[in-house]
Amino acid sequence: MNYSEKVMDHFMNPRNVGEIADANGVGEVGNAVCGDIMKIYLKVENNRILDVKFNTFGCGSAIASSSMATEMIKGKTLEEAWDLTNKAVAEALDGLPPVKMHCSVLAEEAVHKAINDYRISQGLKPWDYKEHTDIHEQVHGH
Amino acid sequence: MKRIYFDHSATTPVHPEVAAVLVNYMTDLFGNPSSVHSFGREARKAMDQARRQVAALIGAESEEIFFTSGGTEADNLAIKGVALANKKKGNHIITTLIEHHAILHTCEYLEKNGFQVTYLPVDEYGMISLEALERSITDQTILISIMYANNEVGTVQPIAEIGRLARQRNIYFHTDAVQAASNLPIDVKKDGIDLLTLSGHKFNAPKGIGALYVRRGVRIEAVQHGGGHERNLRAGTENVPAIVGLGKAAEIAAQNLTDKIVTLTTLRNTLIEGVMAEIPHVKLNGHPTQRIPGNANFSFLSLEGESLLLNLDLKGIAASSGSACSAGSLDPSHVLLAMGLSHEAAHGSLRISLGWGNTMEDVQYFLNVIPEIVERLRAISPLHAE
Amino acid sequence: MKRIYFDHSATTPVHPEVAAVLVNYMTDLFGNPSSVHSFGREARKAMDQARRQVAALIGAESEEIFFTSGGTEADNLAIKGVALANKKKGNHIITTLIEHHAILHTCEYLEKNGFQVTYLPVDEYGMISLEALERSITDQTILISIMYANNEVGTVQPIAEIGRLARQRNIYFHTDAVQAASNLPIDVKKDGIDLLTLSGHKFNAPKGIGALYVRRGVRIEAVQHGGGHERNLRAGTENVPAIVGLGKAAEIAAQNLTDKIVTLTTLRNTLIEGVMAEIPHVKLNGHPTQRIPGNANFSFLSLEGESLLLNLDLKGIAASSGSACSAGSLDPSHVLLAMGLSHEAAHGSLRISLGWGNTMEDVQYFLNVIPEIVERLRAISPLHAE
Ligand SMILES: Cc1ncc(COP(=O)(O)O)c(C=O)c1O
Ligand SMILES: Cc1ncc(COP(=O)(O)O)c(C=O)c1O
Ligand code: FES
Ligand code: FES
Repeated sequence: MNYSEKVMDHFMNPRNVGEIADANGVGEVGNAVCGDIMKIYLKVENNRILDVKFNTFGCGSAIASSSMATEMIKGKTLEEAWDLTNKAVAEALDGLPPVKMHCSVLAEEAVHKAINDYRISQGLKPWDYKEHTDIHEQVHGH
Repeated sequence: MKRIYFDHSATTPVHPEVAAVLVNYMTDLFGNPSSVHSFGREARKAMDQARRQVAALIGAESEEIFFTSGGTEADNLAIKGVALANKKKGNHIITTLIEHHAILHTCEYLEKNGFQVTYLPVDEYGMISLEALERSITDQTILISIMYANNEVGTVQPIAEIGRLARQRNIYFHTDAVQAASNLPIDVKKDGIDLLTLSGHKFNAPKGIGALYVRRGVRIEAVQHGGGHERNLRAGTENVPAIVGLGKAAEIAAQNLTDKIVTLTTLRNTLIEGVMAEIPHVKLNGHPTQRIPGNANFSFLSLEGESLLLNLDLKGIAASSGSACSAGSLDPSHVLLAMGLSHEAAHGSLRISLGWGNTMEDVQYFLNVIPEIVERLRAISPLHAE
Repeated sequence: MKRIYFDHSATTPVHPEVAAVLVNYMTDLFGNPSSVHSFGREARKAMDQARRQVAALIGAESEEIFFTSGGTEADNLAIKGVALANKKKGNHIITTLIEHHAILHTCEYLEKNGFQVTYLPVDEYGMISLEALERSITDQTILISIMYANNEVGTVQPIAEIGRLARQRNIYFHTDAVQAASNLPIDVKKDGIDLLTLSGHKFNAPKGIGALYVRRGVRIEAVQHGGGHERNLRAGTENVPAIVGLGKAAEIAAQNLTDKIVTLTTLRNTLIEGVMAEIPHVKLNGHPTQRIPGNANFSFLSLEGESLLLNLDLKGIAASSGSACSAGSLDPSHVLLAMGLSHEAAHGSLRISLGWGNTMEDVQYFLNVIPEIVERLRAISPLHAE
């Protein structure tokens, strides 16, 4: 697979790996059948993401996407973090091979799920959230 | 950086002696074997010699060797060629769930064109059952196609027994020996094989050349149409340099077979023992004894194949995986799933295939670097954390 | 002895620069392009470059180039692939009587499988008639396959006009450009070509590699089944070294095209004028102007091709003939017969095909030896005695 240097950097030296013990928002997407599981932990205070960590089972681009996504939302407000798209993640990584674009979708979805998990825990209405099942199916056939 | 090639089941380097002879047939002795003149005669002579060399590797006669553009074409020719030439006799073909896609997709094509195909299951070691094979035979069965050795887990099937059964029941027996050639002794006559596929680039001959052995008397028709090359079984100007290279590689393989088996088995066993001793939560895939010498296949639980390959690559080690993520394809290895592995274990698989040029130092280097890589990836994985 | 190669339409030597680059991809950069590791990435990158080089030779985009094992396979894929993918639209194919057997025998195969084929006749110069082509179109016509330049007599068809007609009538247009590539400027976009066949060994690339150009949007299906190589249109491990060689040869051909046309035309005209001036009872076959630069084709009345070739060969000159005796086949050249030649004239035909490396000295040497050979053979011949 032809990965950019940025992808390889985030793959080999992933930022923000691990769990947050007192996370108040957690999002998990994917499944082992597809070969990809991504879990994102948020520590939110005053509507702002103070800390974020992840665990990922997946290919190089899935790991790099998780790492980049956590970097991109750290310190952001929830509204700003919600606007993070998979395209932005892929661009920040200097691009992903076409067959690997769905790995960046996982990152976007995991962030959305974690934010909504936080909102629900705060008694707020979850934001409208669309899963990119289409892209995922296209590649993994599930 | 040091580069170690542990992916000989994917492809192999061309042996320098092979490269040397074949280049001569590109630039100097470059004639078309169909030509009347001296350039043509030289080419034909070289091709005849190569046919004898290839025949000798598998115990065939040289008139029974037909050159193709590779293993895929030879598999297509064997299956379609026999099916079409014998469709008046019957429309049933038996194969296995763990064949290469060159067989499986060809069978699926035939299923859309009036043939019926039985795909035999395998056990957890990748082995078919002779009883299941026998039970699946009907009076419509015209062909049994079962691979000699599997390309992912290296499991070697009971070829002689299958050959005997096929002969008794008067059914043609084809075997895809792409992974077996140069790694196991092959004797088509002793084992009752009617058709056998070879691919050059798996044993240090060039890519783009292969051969189909067709026992004299087998009814088969051409699949690629055109000139009368290869006695009307395979049209297209003969790839003389590659054919000469295939012949030379077959000769080298035949000479070194016993040595190679001993060397690769020793290296492979050291590698397997090292991995099993050093790394927790790892499973060896394939058969404990009935496997080709150079093959080791592991599942490292809770990690994913492509990320493992990338890490190994950064350490200079080239290997492969049955994870769908590494192939950009839909599903992980159909072979591992057919053997009953979970999706997770299939995604976490690593195939090491040793070959010409590998040494004990290579194996030691691998054993030195693999534990840390596995540990690091597991530290990232949510499956392991749980 | 001096050896002169005048049989470039049969096959050509691999250009030394081509041989040099490709060998590197056999022994060192030998990876399988499907592999994740660095060996695989190197191979894929080289293949991508070669695709661009081949595309540039014919004015295509690189995504429209699909590598095959040669011209024969590309012809098979074009005809069968389009026929099967479009059979709901119609079952009629139009081709000519003078195509290569890779087209003719593929069409005959399709005729046995529910398709109808019109074989257009040609005039005495080997030219089809556009009116006849237009008249033969029915509402069932899905494909027109007409060769760019003929391999025996070199006649070049009115490709742009055929392309225009096909476009107007919404019918796919395939052309076998095996003999045209590197001898004529080709522009698939300008000429409305939907599919085009190339073969490496006819322009100083290796044997066993070819390409099919398929315009984006053309409906076509795979003929060889297996892995998902060449975007599912052609299964089989990619022949990277040969592909790299094909790319390099295409680049060289594109750079030298104008020069080559001038050089070969000059040599060829000298040769033709010399033969016509020195030898009685000889006829030039093919078109006086619409022919590829390196081709000369003569009929020497009352002598037979193979004996002529053997005599030339003894003088170190390699050429070919449309005589059945030289091919060991039943009938003399179907091309010459379709052009209305008598059996005698077809048997007495000699094809000289010039190419890279030929010089004016070679032509002079040929002109020096040919009169005596013709005279000697005619002295033996009863036809001449009459
Ligand atoms: C078992 C098996 N059969 C067939 C093939 C196809 O051969 P080729 O790569 O020469 O097309 C391969 C390798 O890709 C293989 O491993
Ligand atoms: C016009 C033409 N088409 C097709 C072919 C077949 O190509 P290949 O020799 O690469 O199979 C040839 C040469 O043999 C040819 O001259
Ligand atoms: S996780 Fe499967 S392709 Fe990226
Ligand atoms: S005369 Fe001998 S083959 Fe024609």
